[in-house]
Amino acid sequence: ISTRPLFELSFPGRRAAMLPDCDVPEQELSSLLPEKSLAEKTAPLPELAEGDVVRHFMNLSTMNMCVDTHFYPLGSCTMKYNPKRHERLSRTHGLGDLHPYARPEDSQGMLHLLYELQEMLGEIAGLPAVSLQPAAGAQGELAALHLASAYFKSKGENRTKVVFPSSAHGTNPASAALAGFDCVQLEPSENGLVDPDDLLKHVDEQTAVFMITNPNTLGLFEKDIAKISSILHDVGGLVYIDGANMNAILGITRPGDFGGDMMHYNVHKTFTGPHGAGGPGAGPIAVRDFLADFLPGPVVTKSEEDGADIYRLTTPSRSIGRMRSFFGNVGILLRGYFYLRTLGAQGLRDVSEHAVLNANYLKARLSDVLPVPRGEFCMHEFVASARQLKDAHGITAMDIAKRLLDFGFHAPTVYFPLVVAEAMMIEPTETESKETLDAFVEAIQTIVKEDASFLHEAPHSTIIRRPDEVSAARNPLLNWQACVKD
Amino acid sequence: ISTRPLFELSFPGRRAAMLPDCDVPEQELSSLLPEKSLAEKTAPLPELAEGDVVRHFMNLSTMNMCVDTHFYPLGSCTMKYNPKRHERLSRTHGLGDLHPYARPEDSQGMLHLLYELQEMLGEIAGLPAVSLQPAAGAQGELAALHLASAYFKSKGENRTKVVFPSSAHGTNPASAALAGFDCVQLEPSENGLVDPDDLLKHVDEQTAVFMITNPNTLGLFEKDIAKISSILHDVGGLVYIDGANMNAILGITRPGDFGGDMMHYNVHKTFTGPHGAGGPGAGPIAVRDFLADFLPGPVVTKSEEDGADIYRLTTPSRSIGRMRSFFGNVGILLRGYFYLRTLGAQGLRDVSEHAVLNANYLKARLSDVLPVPRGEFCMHEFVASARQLKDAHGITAMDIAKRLLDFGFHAPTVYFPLVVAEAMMIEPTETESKETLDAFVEAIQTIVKEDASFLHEAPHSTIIRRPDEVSAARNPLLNWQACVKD
Amino acid sequence: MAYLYNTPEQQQQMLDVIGVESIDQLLTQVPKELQLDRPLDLPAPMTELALEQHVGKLAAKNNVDRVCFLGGGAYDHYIPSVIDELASRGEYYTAYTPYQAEASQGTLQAFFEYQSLICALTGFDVSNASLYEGGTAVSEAAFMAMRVTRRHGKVLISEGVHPEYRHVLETYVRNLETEVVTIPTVNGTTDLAKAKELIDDQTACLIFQQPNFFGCVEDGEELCKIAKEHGALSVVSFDPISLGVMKRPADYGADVAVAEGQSLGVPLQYGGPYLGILACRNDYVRKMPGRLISMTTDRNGKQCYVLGLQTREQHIRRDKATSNICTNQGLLALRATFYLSLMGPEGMREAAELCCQKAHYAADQLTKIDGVDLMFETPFFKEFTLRVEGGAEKFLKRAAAAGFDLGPELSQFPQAPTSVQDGVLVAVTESRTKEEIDALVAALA
Amino acid sequence: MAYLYNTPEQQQQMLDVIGVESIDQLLTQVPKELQLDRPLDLPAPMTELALEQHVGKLAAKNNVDRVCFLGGGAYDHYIPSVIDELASRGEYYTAYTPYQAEASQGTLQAFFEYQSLICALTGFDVSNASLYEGGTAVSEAAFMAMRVTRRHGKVLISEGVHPEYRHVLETYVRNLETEVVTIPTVNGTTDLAKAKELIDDQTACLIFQQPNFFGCVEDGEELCKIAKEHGALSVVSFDPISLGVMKRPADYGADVAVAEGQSLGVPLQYGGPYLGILACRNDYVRKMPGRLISMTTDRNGKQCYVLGLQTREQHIRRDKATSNICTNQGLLALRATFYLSLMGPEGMREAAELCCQKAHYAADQLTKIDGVDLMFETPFFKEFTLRVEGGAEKFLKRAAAAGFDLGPELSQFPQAPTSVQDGVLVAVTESRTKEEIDALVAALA
Repeated sequence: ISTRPLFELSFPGRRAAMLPDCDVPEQELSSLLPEKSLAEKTAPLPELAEGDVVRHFMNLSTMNMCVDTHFYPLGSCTMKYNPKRHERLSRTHGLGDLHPYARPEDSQGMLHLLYELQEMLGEIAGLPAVSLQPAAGAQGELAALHLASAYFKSKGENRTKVVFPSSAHGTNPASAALAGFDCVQLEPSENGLVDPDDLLKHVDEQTAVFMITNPNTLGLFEKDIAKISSILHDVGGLVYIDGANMNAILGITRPGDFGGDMMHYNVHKTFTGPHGAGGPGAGPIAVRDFLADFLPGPVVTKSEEDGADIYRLTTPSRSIGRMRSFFGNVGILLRGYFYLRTLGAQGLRDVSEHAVLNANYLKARLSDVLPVPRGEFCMHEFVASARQLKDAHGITAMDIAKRLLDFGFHAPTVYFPLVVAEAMMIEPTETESKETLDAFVEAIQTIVKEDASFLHEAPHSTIIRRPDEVSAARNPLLNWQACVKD
Repeated sequence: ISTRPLFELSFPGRRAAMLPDCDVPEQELSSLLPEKSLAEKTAPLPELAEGDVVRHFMNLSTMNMCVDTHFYPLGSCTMKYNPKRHERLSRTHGLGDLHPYARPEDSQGMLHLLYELQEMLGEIAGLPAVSLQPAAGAQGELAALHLASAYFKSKGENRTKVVFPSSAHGTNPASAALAGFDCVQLEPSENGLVDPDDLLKHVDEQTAVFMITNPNTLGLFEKDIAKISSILHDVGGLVYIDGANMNAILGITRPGDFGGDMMHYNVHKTFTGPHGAGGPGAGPIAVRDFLADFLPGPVVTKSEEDGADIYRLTTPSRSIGRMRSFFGNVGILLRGYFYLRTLGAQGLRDVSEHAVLNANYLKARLSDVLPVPRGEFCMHEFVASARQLKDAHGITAMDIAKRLLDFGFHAPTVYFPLVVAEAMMIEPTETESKETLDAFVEAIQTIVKEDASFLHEAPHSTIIRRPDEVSAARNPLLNWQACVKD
Repeated sequence: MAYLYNTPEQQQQMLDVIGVESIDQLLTQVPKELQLDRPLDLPAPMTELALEQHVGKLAAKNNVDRVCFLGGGAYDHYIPSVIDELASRGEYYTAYTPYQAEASQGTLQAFFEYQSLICALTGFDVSNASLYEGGTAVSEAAFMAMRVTRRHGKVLISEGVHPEYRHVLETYVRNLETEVVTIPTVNGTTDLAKAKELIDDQTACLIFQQPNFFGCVEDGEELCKIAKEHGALSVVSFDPISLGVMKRPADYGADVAVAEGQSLGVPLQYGGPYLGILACRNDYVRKMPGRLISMTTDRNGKQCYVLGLQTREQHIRRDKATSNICTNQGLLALRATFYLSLMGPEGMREAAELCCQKAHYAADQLTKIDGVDLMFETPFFKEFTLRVEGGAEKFLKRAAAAGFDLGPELSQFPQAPTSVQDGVLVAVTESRTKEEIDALVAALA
Repeated sequence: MAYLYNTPEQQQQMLDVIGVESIDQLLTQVPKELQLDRPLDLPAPMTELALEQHVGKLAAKNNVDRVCFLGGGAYDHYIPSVIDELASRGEYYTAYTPYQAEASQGTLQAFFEYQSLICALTGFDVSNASLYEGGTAVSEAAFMAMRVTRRHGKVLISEGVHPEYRHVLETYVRNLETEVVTIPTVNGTTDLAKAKELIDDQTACLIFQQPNFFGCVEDGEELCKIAKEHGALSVVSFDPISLGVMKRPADYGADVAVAEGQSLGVPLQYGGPYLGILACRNDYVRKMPGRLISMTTDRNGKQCYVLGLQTREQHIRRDKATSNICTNQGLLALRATFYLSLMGPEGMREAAELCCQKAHYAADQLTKIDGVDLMFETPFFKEFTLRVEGGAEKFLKRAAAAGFDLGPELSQFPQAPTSVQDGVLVAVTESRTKEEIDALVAALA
């Protein structure tokens, strides 16, 4: 398979896309646009035939592992099956081709759908007020932190701190900093859970928000979450639930019920967005009623007029403002809607139950070679440690990860969270069979018996092997033109 | 990648597709259908999850070479680029979902399009009367032979023989036999062309049709075709042009102009049908005016009524009848239409010119290692011979074909036509670049220097290597159930 | 220059290597006097954008927005989206006949699985890898029966078989000695007494359809028995969806089963490409038309798949081949493979039950309308024939005006019996809803 | 049980291995009192068929059948079919962030090529691998400029920038010290004198849009010069299609270029997901937000691609990261990659010329209508602002009734200057035909 760079396939004079002849009377371009704004020549894009483009990117595509072809237990990423029906449905005439500035009377179907999605997400969260606008989970966090700030300001309070556990996703502190807050990180605890006593020492009247992922990044449910929430509420702060791990608790427990005041969803994870080689996501947020007026907008509201339901775009009265242009990542929200309408309440609870079952099964079967330091059981994922293997045989988590590729499995997330040595964060999701999990266990059992030096050289069968990341960081080559110059 | 048989993935109780609940009052099935017609249990199809089906067939797909990913110079098959636009266009609402029994007034757009296609095919053939009905080239042949028979019967003649050269496609004799004719095969000639003098000896008043592919399967234009046609016409016979190689002569010369009375097209080859892992095809036939009344039907006719064009399905007056149910392989015909409307007259001629140029370039560059026994130049393809290599080094055409797979090229057609020893029939098509042809030449140059015993073992890098075809013929295992029993 | 690569500069380099001055010089292989001395008279070329606009306009002249109760051999069954996604993969779409097994294991295994699924569905031991469509499949089965029985004189076919399929058979045998004899129907099904009368020891096969063209359920067991008693093969043309609840052809004694496979995930697209299915008892495998895929092992003993029994085919056997077929309906066979894999036994059963229940509901409601009756008092599956007092034309027009398409009318088939020419077919698939059926009835009442 | 695999029997086997009796026992991790004691209150589940029927009904309530002259940052540009075919490949679609380079070379190389194409398009040395969309790209550029200049006090932004982008910037800085100062426009373009007045040595950047929100062409060179003179970065939000004929940002002196990339092969889909583009001079690479792909070599010296400079990102640097972004718009970046590859320089030039010619023709024709005028006498590219005597509402309604959508109206943007609140945008892409434009004019005349 050819992997020649796209630009090297270029040949002067080749063409793929052609445009129709101009059917209106043509004028000199220089009479229409200011001379100084006109380019002397067009940008030096590559010149390719249509067949070039197709063959090149078809071949490149085959150099990927993906959920459609491989088990992909990448922890924290919920790599579940992406229903194919979502693709056809989202292209439906009237949805996929609707302009964002279509007038409300011309988009009642879309608004109806988005309104229903708001309602469903509010119910699943136990937090009734929803804005679908944030483009991704991290933007949902940012929006919620701005919202918290606006809320406190409206009460005349000036709170400057955001607190989070050490196992938090990197987006939590990054979003807090971007929203202008000071970050306070808790120390890791013995059992991997937030220690309410320790938390008590770090919150005060300056604390705006405590951000927590639940189940947390170790795959453990924060059993003291009610107490934790009380601690925050007692000092007047708000609790933010990072919804990255919602796949564990759908219909089982709700952020609003265990004390959360705000949360975001990761629609491309929990609700099969899809992952798209890195995105796009969609990060709707759900908040308590008393925070609703501050939501970013517009949101969809419903009213009855002459017996008919009318849907409108509305900006909440004390909105923090827009987080992005247009309504939101509607294409991804649609997929979330399709998913929720396909599953219903029982189906959604089944998702989490099977996700938890699959994770615990894998955890149990792997426990002798890859023990999990914290937690008797896990929720939808677990963080195993290769520390014993490293100490005894020199086999690292990275070795196992790389070697798994040879066996036709994508690697788990490794070296995160940092609180576990030689961490391997494994999330099988509910859309894998026992047979697949068994095959994965067998592969790991085989691998850990292999020679460490052989494993250091892994992967052995992939198209490339262990790229030099150090030189890429020192001397990044970020475009083809630069590489040619070199 | 897993290649486990589909049935082995089955697990009792798994489900993919689900159907809605019944929304009409339900009755006992046994009250609706005769007891004895009801199955005791449903057919033992495998039970799979949707993700099973997707992952299985996604993985299987990657075990194919195809035009989208590889150079595929399979002679006689015209493996050209299949424009992606055809797929979207053929799904257009109103085309892809039109029922075959939609009333004419509800299908005027479709009939208009098909009428235009008839006209275009008639013009390209130089044979004005067209029926789009045949499902494939071979069915086109069969239809034309029935047509010839009906025509002769209408004149009170009883002609029993069909003549063809030894290089003919296997479909020619097979179709002739199926239509009830006796087959007469000419001996191979020295120069690979039909020898008019030899032909003269084999035709007489019993000869109904002479079938000829032009350019022929050696990629050579039958330069005496005018004379050949006269010979047939002199005895009152008809000339049938097998259109498999139309890609060589589009807009350059026309079957009707060089003496053909009837022909078929292979829309999935010449007009990018696509190939679809073996089909479907579409095999419209074009004939001279005096044969029009015998065409299989229905065909589309146009009339003007109240100033508007009205299109109708019409059965020709002395039609041989239907060749198949419904109108034809419309989905494939649509693609032919899109292709012709994209290219226009000049574009179509360019196709053939570039096909001829590419073939001759490849032929010239390979001539030292793989000489072409017949013809100084070729049309769109050529038949090289590995005989020298076999004699000198023991390297066969099959060895080279198999080894090419290791280099990322699909193999040419080998051992056809039989008139060339160690034949390699190479058709690059016009949709390949000089760079690709050069890379192919380099691969062959490398291969022929390799050790014969190494080549006998080729391919070396494919997922399987030289299957046992003998045992497959002796003891065919044609379904999974049978294999399990064994 | 759509889809071409080589620029004028490259063309010159290539001509230099070939040793000619121009492409025209290469084309002197075609005698000057035979060369076309003008451009082809074709419409001007269009860009992708222009073509999409043009095709959009043509498509808009077809009316497909009515609710579809059309049947007669092609049905608006639901097509799961997975099928489109998988079938459009370039690796299936732009590959060809798997001559090089090493480069085509994906296609080969998928077709092997198609054969296995069709065997599971029909109860037979062998299925080929597809034929053109349902009509020619009937003819191919007749020819196969002639080869098996070595009886070339006579083929019996029920009037209940799709009139176009019967028409195709007539075309196929028109230059042969074979006589096609039609068994009449009575009250919508094959007249068994007549069948017994017409069959003889020169008959190669007895062909019937289940459920038949009028929607009625035949007595398959009895028809197969009649054939067997005379040494003829029984050939049934079945509706694949019906096998979700009905007996499999092999289980009621058929020797050969053929079908139009359009129901199995193939879009309507005005009649084709569809899928011809052919399955039969193992005894006939070497007499079968069409491609067959066989499991075997490679030189390392690895299980793999390969084109099997090619010596039956035209490219080897030429005029002695079992058929003249070269291309098959690969892409459609793949779609059926995906469809059956997704449906499984439960999905097939549910779909069949829904069709059957909804069809009966629709028939019950429609026949409550004054002057509208079932033409036959015979059990039916998903399709039935209505007789409308005063003729169907106005009835159908009223339905169309209200947004519903019924049909086809039997009068459009010259091969249909004259006694039923005023009938109208109505097909009801699982895609139809009670709401739609009620609205249809309301519009016609 | 949609999408699930494990049957009750398998579940039991798994529970046995785990050593618990039930899934409920596993769920005791969640304190009993926090568990939901009722089913979620959600609509009943739907099968694929039912869902398709349901969604079809909703979609039919949206009117998209009018000819689209809507603009304002999202445009009905033509999307070549190759893009859908390639982007829907499961290998791109269902993979994630390429953390394991060995298993993700396809994605990595494609994103590297995206970066290279954006560099070629804009003239810059560096492009990241995408941001959320055009609006947040402006904010990210402003933050980047603050990091580069170490000036956090003030950001200048032209009133000609999309009002929603300006709104987003206001939201992003609302808790920070940063002051966002708007430079007014005059006759449709940024008031250069005011710009000079407002800029100072505390200004991190000067942000403008080219062509701007009103469709007008700005004096980019001059604006960049003003920024440079005060040590501020010049940030331009450009229209990618316009670069088919207009100067590239780097070529007229911009320091950072951002864009909404929807024009590059992304469907309208009611506003997102779209594509945020960000490119800049090499000097700023380590201050850049978003993912970057770098070419490197593997242990065998083979050229390959890998995530680069991850130490800037949130998962490593946490609160010190250059941004909080985690997902990018991978699939949309792929679409833009395919689009630019297909278009090439000639395609981009032709598309830009067609837009420009057709927009001017439409403007010429529309302004022949009594009471309809161009709001600004300033050169424009593919979009222009109309002022309609007596207000736009009736005008737009008439257009809609005749089958045409124009807009948006400027009055729907609270951030738009009050002097232009009665304006209406009209966008004309290469997809529009003379026939459509003439019909629009005829309907409004």
